[in-house]
Amino acid sequence: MSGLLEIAGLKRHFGGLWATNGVDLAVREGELHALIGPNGAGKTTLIHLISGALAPDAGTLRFAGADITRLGMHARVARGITRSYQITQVFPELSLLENVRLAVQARRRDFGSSFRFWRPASADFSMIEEAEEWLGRVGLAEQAGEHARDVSHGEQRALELAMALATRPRLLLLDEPMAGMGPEESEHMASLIASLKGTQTVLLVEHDMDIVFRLADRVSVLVAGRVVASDAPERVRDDPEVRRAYLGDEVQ
Amino acid sequence: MKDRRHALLELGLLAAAALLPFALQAIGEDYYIGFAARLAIFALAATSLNFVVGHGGMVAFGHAAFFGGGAYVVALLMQAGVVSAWLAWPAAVAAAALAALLIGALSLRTKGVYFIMITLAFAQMIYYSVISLQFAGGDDGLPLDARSSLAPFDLGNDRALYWVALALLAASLHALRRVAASRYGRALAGIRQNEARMEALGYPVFRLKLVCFVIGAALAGLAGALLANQNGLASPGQLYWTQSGMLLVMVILGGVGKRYGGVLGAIALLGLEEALGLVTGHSHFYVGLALLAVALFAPRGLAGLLERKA
Amino acid sequence: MNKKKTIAALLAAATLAAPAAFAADAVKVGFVSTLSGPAAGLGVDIRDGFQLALKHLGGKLGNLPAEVIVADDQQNPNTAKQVTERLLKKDKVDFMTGIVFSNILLTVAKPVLDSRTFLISANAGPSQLAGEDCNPYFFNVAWQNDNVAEAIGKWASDEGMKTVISVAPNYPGGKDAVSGFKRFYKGKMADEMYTKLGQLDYAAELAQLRAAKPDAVYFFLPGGMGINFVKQFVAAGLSKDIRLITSGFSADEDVIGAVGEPMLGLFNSSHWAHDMDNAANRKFVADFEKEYKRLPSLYASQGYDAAMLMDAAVRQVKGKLDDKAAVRKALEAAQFASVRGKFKFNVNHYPVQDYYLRLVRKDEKGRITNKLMGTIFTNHADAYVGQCKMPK
Amino acid sequence: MTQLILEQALNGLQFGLMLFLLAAGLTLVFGIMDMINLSHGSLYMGGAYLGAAAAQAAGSFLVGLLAAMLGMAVVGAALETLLLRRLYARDHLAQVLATFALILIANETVRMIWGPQPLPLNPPAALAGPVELFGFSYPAYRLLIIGVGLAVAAFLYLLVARTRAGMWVRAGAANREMAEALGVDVRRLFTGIFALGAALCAAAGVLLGPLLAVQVGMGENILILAFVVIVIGGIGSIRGALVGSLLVGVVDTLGRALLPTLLRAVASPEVAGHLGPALASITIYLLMAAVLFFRPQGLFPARA
Repeated sequence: MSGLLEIAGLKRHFGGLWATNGVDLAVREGELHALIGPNGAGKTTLIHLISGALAPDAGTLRFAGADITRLGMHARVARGITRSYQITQVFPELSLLENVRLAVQARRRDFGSSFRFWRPASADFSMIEEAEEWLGRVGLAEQAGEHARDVSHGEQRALELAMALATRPRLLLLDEPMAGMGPEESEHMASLIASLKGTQTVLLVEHDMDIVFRLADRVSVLVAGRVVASDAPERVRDDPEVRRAYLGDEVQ
Repeated sequence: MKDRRHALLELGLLAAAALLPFALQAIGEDYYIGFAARLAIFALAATSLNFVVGHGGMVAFGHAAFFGGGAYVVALLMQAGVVSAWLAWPAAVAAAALAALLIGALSLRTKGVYFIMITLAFAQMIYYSVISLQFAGGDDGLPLDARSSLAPFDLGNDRALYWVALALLAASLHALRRVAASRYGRALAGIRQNEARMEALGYPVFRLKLVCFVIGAALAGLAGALLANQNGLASPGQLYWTQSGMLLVMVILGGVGKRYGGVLGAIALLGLEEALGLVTGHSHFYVGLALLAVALFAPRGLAGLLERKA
Repeated sequence: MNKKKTIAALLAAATLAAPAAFAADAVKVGFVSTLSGPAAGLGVDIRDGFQLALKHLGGKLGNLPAEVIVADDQQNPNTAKQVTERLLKKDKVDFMTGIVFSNILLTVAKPVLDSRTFLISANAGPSQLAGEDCNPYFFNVAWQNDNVAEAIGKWASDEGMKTVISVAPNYPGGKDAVSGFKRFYKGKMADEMYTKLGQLDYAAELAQLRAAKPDAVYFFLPGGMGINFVKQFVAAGLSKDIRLITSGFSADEDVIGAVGEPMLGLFNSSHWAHDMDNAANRKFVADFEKEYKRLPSLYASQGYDAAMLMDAAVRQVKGKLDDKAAVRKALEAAQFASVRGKFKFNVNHYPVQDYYLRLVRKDEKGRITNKLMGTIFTNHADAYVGQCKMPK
Repeated sequence: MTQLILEQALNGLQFGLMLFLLAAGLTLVFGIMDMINLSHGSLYMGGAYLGAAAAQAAGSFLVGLLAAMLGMAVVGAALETLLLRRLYARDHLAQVLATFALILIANETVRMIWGPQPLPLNPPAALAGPVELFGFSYPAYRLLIIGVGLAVAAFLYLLVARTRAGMWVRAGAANREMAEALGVDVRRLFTGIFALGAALCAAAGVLLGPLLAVQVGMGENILILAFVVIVIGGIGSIRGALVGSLLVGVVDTLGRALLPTLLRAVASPEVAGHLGPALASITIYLLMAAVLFFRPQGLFPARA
C-alpha cells in the first residue's frame, strides 16, 4: 500500500536524546491522519523533520514517490508540503487579507514570481479574490481589513489555517491547531478541519483525544520517538499496547 | 480623498524645493544652493539605506562602501578620461550593485548583530583597499577636475546640480514607493515581520533579501556619483565606517521604514549641524543631545512624530 | 532664456566694473588650518604668528580693517574642501591662507585659484604648484617642500654619513621631503620607509630600524608624529647606535617642548631661526614670547610673514582688491620686512632664500632650544621652477 | 630576523592586550545586556583625558591612571543607571542612535573642557628608556603595558571563573531570563559590569596615551577594532575576547611589520610602504569574515 508520504527508519537526536528513534509512517492521499502521543514523545520534532526545518540523522522521507530526505524547507513547500505552527505565526502588522494574499502569491506563478517590482500587488485582482475566498472559508471574511495583531487568538489560528490552505498543499501539516483555544473556538476549528475531509490530505498533531477520534480517518501513536500503532481510530483505541503505553486510564 | 490630498502636498513640496535656488539667490545666499544639493544627495543615500533597513529588515552597517564607492567610480573614470555622466553614473550604479551582490551573498548567511558586523567588515576592507591604491589617491582621495558632463544639461553651476539631484531623489522615492507596493515589496514586508514563516510559505527568502540589498546599494552608488560631483572630491572618509554610521543615524532619526524617513533624517541632521554651526562652535554637542532625545522619546523617528500630528 | 542671459551678463559686467573704481572697505582673509589632532600645534603656531602680525598692524591689512575667518580642516581633505567652499562662496574672502599640509593644499587649490582668490601658503609648498601647475594666484611665503630637506641632505653628505634610512608619511609633503633630501645627499639610501599620515605608534618601524642598523635616520614627521617618533626612538634604546637627523620641522619649539632632553644635540636645517639678528625678527620673537608665553616656531614665523606680505600688497594697491592684476604685481614685489631678513619671490611665486644649520642645545637661560650654527645654502631656489610657465 | 620577529611579536602582544582591556567590557555589555554600545570608545577617550589631566596635576603617572579608572567607573555607572538602562529593551537601531549621539556629546564635551589640541601624557620617567631583553633593547614602558594587560586578564579570569559575581555574569551571558529566575539582581549586576568595563577602558586609554595621543576622536578608531575582537571571540565570552584580542593584535602588528618587508622583495619601497599597512589592516577584517563564515557565533560562543 503506497502513501503520499512515506517515512522509513527516521532518526534524529539532540545531544544524547533520540527525539525520533526509527519512525515508520505512511500518510495516504486524501486522508485525515492524526498523530498523537504523550508529551515529549517527539511529535513536534517529527513535524520539523517532515517540513524540512530539521534534517534527519538517518532514515528516508518519500513524498509522492520522490525522495525528499535531503531537500530544504523551501523545496518541500514547492513540492506541496505546507505546515501550520503550534505557536501562531502570522504577520502581525499586515491585514488578514494581506496575510492570505502573501500565501497565495507564494504559490501562484500565473502572474509571474515575487520578483515583480513595478505593478502594484493590489492590482492583481484574481489573487485578492482568491485570498478573500480562503478567508471566507475559515469564517474571517468580515475581518479581512483588520491587522492580524488586532484579532483574537482563535481568529489568528483560523487565519493560520487559511494561509496554509492558500498555498494549496498536497499535504497539510497541522501542528496543534487548537492550542490555547477555548472550547467554543476549538469546536469552530474542529468543524473547519472536518470540512477539509475528502479534499485535502492532512497530517494533524493534536492533544484533544475527543476531536482526534471524531475527525481522523486513521491515527498513529508516537511513543518515545517511535510509532507504536497506526490504524483506524476505533482499532487504535482498542489496541492493548497503546492503552498500556500511552492512554492508560485517560480514556473512559 | 486623503491620498489625493497627500499627492497634492507632495507635488507642492517638490515644486517649492525646485524653486528654492531662486529664493536663495534673491536673498544673496548662493552658497546654500550647493548645500541644498548636498542635502538632496544625502537624502537619496539615506533613502537607499532605509530601503535595506526599513523594508528588507537588514541592519547594514557598511552602506558607505556603496555610497563612497559610487563617488570613487566617477572620480576614477574621470581620471581615465570618461567625463560623460551618461556613462560614469550608470557605471557607479553597476559597480555598487555588483559589490553588493558579492558582499550580500556572503553576509546574508549571518543574522542580527553578526550581520551588522560582517557588513561593517566588508566595508572596512574596501576602505583600506582604496587608501592603499596609488591611482585612487590614497589617503588624500581623488579630486575631480570638473563635473561630469550630463549633456544636454550643464552641471557646471550648483543650481543645475541641485535640480538633477532633486529630480533623481524624487524619481527614486516614487520608484521605491511602487516597489514597496509590488508583489516583491509585499514579500519583503512579510520577510521583515516573520522570516521563518515566509520560508515556510515557500518564498526564496535569501534571494529576495539579496535583491533588496543590491537595490539599496545601487541607489547609494548613484548618490555617491552625485556626491563626487557636488564635492569635487572622492575621499576615503566617504568610505569609512563613520559615514555608514552617519547614514544609519539619518535613517533611524528620520524613521525606519517610513517613506520619507531617509529624507527627513538627512535634512534634520545636516540642517541642524549647519544651523547650530552658525551660532556655536560646539554644534555637535547639541546635535548629540537632539539625537539622544529622538532615540529616547521618538521611537519611530521624525516621520513617526509627523504622522502622529497629521 | 536669451534675454535672461543678456541681463545676467550686463549685471556681471556692472558688478565687475564697479568696485575697480573704489577701494574695498575691509579685507577678508580665510584662514584654513589644522587646529585639532596631533598636528594641531603647527596650525596653532601659524595662526598665532598671523594674529601677532595683525596686532602689530593695528588689526588692519594695508590700512583696511581685516576680518580673519578661522576654520579647522581637521587634517582631512574632505573637511578642508567643505570649509573652503564656504569661505569662497558664502564669506567671499579676498585671501586664503593657513594650510599646513600639502595634500590638503592640493585638494583645495583648484577651487580657490579658479575663483581667482589669492592663496598665500604659509607652510605647505608642494612641488606641483612650484612647477607645471604654478598659478598667478598662488604664492608660497615659506619654502618649497624639498628645500629644507635639501639643506639637511647636503649637510649629511658634508658630514660624511654613509647609510641613511628615511622615515616619512605617505603624502605629497612626505615624498617631497625625501626626494629633496636625496637630491643633495650623496651617500647610500638604505631604505625609504613611508608611514600612514598621522600614524603615532612606530613600534614596527623601530624594530626594522634596529635590524637594519643605518648610520643615521632622516625623518620628516611634522607635529605629533615627530614627537612620538623621537620619544619612542629614544625609549627603544636606538639613540645609542643610530644618529637622528631631520629638517627643522621636527626639531622646532613644538617638538622640543614635548620631548625635552632627548632632543639635545639634534642638527637640523631651516630657513629661519628665532635667534636671527634683524630688527623685524627681534620684535617678532620678543612680542611672540610676551603674547603667548612660548618661543615661536618656524611655523609661527611663516604665519607672521604671510600677514605682512598681504599687508604690503593691500597697501600698495590702495585697497583696490578687485584689481587682481595689480594685487598680483604687489604680491610679487613682496615689499615687506621678513623676519628671515631678505626675501624675494621666484617666477613661480616660491621664495629664493638662504637655508641654515641649527643645533638643539641649552641656551644661556638654560632652556632647550635651537641655536643658529651656519649657512648651508645661499639664495637657494627650488628644483621645479624650470617647469613653471607662469602666465604673464 | 628572529630577533625582529620576536620584537614584533612583543609589540603585537602589547597591542592585543590593550585591545583586550577594551573588548572585555564591551563583550559583557553586548553579551549580557544585548546592547550595542558605540560609545564604548568614548569611555576610553574620557579615561585618557582624565588620566592625562590628573597625571599633570599630581605629577604622577600612577595617580593619573588610578584617578582615570575610578573616575570613569563612576561615569560608567552613572551613564548606565541614568540612560543606557532605558535602552536594553529597545531594538539595536535605537541603541545605535542613542550611543552614536553619546559619541558626539562626549567628543564635544572633551573639546570644551580641554580644547581641540591633544593633551601631553608622558610615561613615568623611570620607564622612559629601554631595558635589555634576550640580547636586545625593548622599551621598558611597553613591557609594563604587557605586564598590566596580563595581570588584568588573570584578574578577570579569576573574577569570572571563581567568584559568585562571575557565576552570575556567566549565567547572564548564557541565558538572561534563567539568570533572573535564579534570583540574580540583574540591575545591580549590569551597573557593576558597566562600571568595571568603563574602568578597564580608562586603563587602556591612560596606558596607550603616551604611545599614541590623547586626542578627540581617539575612541572611534579603536572602537571598531574592539568590536571585531569580540565578534571573532564570540559575543559575551571573556575567554573569546582575550583570544580575539591577541589574534587581532599579533596579526595586525606582524602583518604591518612583515608585509612591507615581503612586498619590498617584489615591489618598489613606496608601493610596498603603501600596500603593506593597508593589507595588514585588511587581514584583520578578512580574519573576522573568515571566522564568521565558518563559525557564525565566533570562536567561543557564550550562548549554548
